[in-house]
Amino acid sequence: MKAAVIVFPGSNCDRDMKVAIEQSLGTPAHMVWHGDSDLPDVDLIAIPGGFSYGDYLRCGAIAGNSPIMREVVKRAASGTPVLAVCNGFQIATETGMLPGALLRNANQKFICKDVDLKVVGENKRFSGAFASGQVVRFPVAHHDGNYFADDETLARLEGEGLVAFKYADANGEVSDATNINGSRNNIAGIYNEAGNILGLMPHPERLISEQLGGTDGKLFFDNLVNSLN
Amino acid sequence: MTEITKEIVAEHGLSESEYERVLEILGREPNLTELGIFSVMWSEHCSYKSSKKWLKTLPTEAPWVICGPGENAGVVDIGDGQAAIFKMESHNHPSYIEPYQGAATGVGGILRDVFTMGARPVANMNALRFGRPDHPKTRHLVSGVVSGIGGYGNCMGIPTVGGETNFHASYDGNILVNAMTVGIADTDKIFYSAAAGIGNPVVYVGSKTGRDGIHGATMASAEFDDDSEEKRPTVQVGDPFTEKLLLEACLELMATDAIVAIQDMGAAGLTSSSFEMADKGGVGIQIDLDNVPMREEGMTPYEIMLSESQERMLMILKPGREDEARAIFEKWELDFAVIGKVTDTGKMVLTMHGDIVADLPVAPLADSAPEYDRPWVKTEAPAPLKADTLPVPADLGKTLLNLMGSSEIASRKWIWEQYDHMVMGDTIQRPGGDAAVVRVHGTDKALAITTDCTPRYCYADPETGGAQAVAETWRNLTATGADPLAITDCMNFGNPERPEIMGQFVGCIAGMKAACNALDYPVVSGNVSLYNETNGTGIHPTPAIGGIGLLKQSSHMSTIAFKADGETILLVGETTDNMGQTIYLREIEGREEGAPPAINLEQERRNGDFVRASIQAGLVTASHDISDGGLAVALSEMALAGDRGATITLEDSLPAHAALFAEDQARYVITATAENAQTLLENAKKADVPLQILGTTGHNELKVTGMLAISVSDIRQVHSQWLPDLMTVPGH
Amino acid sequence: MKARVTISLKNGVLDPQGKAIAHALHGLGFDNVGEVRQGKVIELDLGDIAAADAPAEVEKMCTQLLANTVIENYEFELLD
Amino acid sequence: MKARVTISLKNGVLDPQGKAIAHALHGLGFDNVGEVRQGKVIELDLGDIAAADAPAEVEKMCTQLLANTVIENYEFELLD
Ligand SMILES: Nc1ncnc2c1ncn2[C@@H]1O[C@H](COP(=O)(O)OP(=O)(O)O)[C@@H](O)[C@H]1O
Ligand SMILES: [Mg+2]
Repeated sequence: MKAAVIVFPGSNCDRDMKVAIEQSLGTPAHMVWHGDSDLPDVDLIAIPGGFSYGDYLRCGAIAGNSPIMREVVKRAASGTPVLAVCNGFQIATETGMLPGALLRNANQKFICKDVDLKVVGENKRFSGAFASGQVVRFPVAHHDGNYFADDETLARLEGEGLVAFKYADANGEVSDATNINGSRNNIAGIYNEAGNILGLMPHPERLISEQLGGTDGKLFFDNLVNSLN
Repeated sequence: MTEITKEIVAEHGLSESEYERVLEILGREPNLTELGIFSVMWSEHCSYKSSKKWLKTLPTEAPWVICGPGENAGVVDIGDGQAAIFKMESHNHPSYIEPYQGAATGVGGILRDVFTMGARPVANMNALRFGRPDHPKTRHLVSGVVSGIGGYGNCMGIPTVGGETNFHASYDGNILVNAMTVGIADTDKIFYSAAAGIGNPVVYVGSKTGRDGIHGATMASAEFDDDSEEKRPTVQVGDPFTEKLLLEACLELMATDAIVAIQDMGAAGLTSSSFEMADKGGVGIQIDLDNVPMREEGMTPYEIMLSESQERMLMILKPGREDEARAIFEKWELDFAVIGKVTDTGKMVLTMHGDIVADLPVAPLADSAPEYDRPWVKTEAPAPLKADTLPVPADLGKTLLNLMGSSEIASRKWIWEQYDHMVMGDTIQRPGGDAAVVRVHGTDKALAITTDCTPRYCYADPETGGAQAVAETWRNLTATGADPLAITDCMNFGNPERPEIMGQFVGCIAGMKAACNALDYPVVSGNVSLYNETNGTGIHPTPAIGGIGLLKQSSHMSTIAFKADGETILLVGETTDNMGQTIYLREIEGREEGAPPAINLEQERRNGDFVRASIQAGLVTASHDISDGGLAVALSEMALAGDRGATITLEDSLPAHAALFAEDQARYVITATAENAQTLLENAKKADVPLQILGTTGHNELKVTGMLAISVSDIRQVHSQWLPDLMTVPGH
Repeated sequence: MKARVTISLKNGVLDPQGKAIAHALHGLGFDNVGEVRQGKVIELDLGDIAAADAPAEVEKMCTQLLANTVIENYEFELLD
Repeated sequence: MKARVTISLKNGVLDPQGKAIAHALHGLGFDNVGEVRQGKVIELDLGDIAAADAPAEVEKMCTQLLANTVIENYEFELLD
């Protein structure tokens, strides 16, 4: 299997994403500079976190309009799996690959910490390592992770099992108290209808070894790589 | 042309005798641009005129030091052909005026200091001092500074892994914002700032120049008065996105061999960068100001030379390498302009619209910058304050809770959660411990990083305080198992023209020097910020120290958390009955008096070397140095981190409040299995290190026999809530 | 020719910034203040462009980049 | 009664956002676009307040909180 990580000016979790993918994959991931219009033929496209274009105007807006994203949208439409983390999630909503938008955190502050997430929708490719309802721990690091979608979209996401993760407590309870950023329905990550795109605010690539404080991210990437191989 | 009157000279912060010297050097009157250049070059900020004499006395050498003070940052060898490059810098005055942008551009500036030398920054730290918590401005300043630091560092994608935060009335009108950056480079790819090669192109890269912060450097060298809020000097606005591009572009160009010298444009922008490069290289530079990329129309030579626009660099390239360099900067969408060349005239010649607008000799201007031996008086050391002069509190458990929920000791989590402290994927010890630890990417080595200073000790007894600040960083690094390597400093003081303030400076330096020497722990970079004074009241002397250490094997790292139930808890070091300057005295008795805890540097070294060796030998399961609040606070912090309690028995040779809360130095709490505890006791005896068993870990309360018993969750409650409560807007 | 684009959050979209401002104003004693909403204004120098083309051009900029119509409304005026 | 406060960066103050937007617009083919500056609009419901008091009240809100007068200018209009 082959993977590509898209790098925008201002991306800053690109290396972390590469390290996490390569740890599970065993071979190098392609780093694709946004200005290159050629996207190599790959089985996984990762859009990493960071502050593409400084997050100026709106997070992900300027990156969402870049030429490389037109190519990514095309590939995604033809079924290539896309993992969009944090700024990547913001970019994916800006391009319309995923519904909704990410607003400023309700408390207005940047927030960086480990959070407990309840695994909700079933998607073998992305969360096959975990049972539905299980709690996993990934870190968040964002200023604009407050997921918004209108009622109709929200109902569709919930109804079709497209909500991937929700902010929860260690026992999997989902409540206002565990909603770290004001997201509607505590949503931390969603799938597109076809199930080949995952957008999520938390960073699985940050907890990939005991030394870094946990291995749920490693389990996530091991499963992803296996399912794509 | 503007006539240079006495008033204009005074406005530029030059004294009469300094202006005399200007006339002597030039043999004529300067024009306004030239006067502006003299004024910033000779400002306290750029020339270190009050502090140089004393800074020179600090030890700066060790076999592992590759580059000491004098360059943009200090460089130490960390083995395998790699170096750590680091420095700390102040952005105090700008942060008081506009906390968000002031703090943000402070981070931007220190990052440039580090990557200008060829390093990729891998960690940021921040040492903050605010006024008393209930001062009307404090909340606004804390909130702005913290979001500014986060705003810049988070966007750059460099983890902010720790720092320190104090609150004290002496900072009510002068907060301190000190930022530190640590980077990593290959030892054969370190870049310096000395210009060389007659005829080589002088190149400007980064953002365009605007009228930002003109006279920032002189502002940072003048005392505040009540008007200064009204004056509202131009504040620089940071653009971390552009800096991120600048970082990547510089590192890309540095991977080639096109660069002869490089220097960031910090305080006093183009002026200090060009003069420093020329002076270090013993050459002249000719610049055509028309070629400087400008953001605004109609900028004068004066404004161009004094602008403090951020995110800019000056480089000397090898001849013929311009196009290659230009291509890289254009790829990163940054300005790139050849603005001049290196000359053999020894002069800085600036032209604009075909006219010569400044013509100044480099060496005389740089070398004959004023240097003062300011009068100073020694701070008289106060007497120790004996515990038996203070009543023993009836409820020691409540006393401990008071301390754990006090401004000095309460958790700083509210701050560090606003900083991305994990990006880059190498943070293996996050904020909250003694030192942060980041792996050297792709290796099994790691760097431990800490900043420390206890200003109340420095105020009471500068020499002890200066030594203590250095020793505390050394101890914090040691507690993680790292070998301490070197320090950077940020010397924040009041008005040096007052002998008692100058005496504080001299005393702190003397203490730092003694500690550096005793601990083989040299100073490799630093920064001085004077005139932190409002209406004649100075801040507490605050020599903030940033220390780094090396863990050759990251798996040997130790943390403060109790790891398992039933482990033996041991105390390294000796406790006395001096309660002077303790947090206990301040919080419980409402007094700030007496001598700070004494420093015994031989004992410090022995105890620390013992702890480190024990950690590296795998005998220790947790370790924590004892600082603010004493033994009981250290135990509480270990219990919180490990989410488990402990049962302790203390010898009754000391009054309870001294045993629990005295702040004697060179002490650590460590834990070990019962078996290893015996080995440790034997080893300690041989090494002449005081070591005693305190008790065992376990259960969910901290219990000190006959003194107190409180649940870990009660401690957590007070410890975690203080800062969020302070920062919550009423009615929210 | 210049344009001034005003972008505001759609009704029903939570406005954390506006809410925070309202709280802060209350904290400062401005007790009467009710709802607060925060938006953006973007001032663009359109350069050499025929006045007749300007509205369509700015409209395009808004939908393509300046506003996210999932959450935002926009309006603009042309100045010269 | 309502107020609409417009906050813009003072002349000469760097506007990284505006710079990035201009750049992005060029990338999308809007080549004519010159300088872009971004500001904020804040719409406030002033609640029960005498019309005569409103200007002074809003002015106070601007200087105390809404605008950072070190780097920003503000202007406002009252609506009802
Ligand atoms: N401004 C800050 N930013 C990030 N971390 C901070 C800040 N202030 C304090 N901390 C963290 O809080 C912890 C406790 O700080 P401190 O009491 O100064 O530690 P110590 O007594 O060991 O020097 C440390 O891990 C430190 O890095
Ligand atoms: Mg410590």
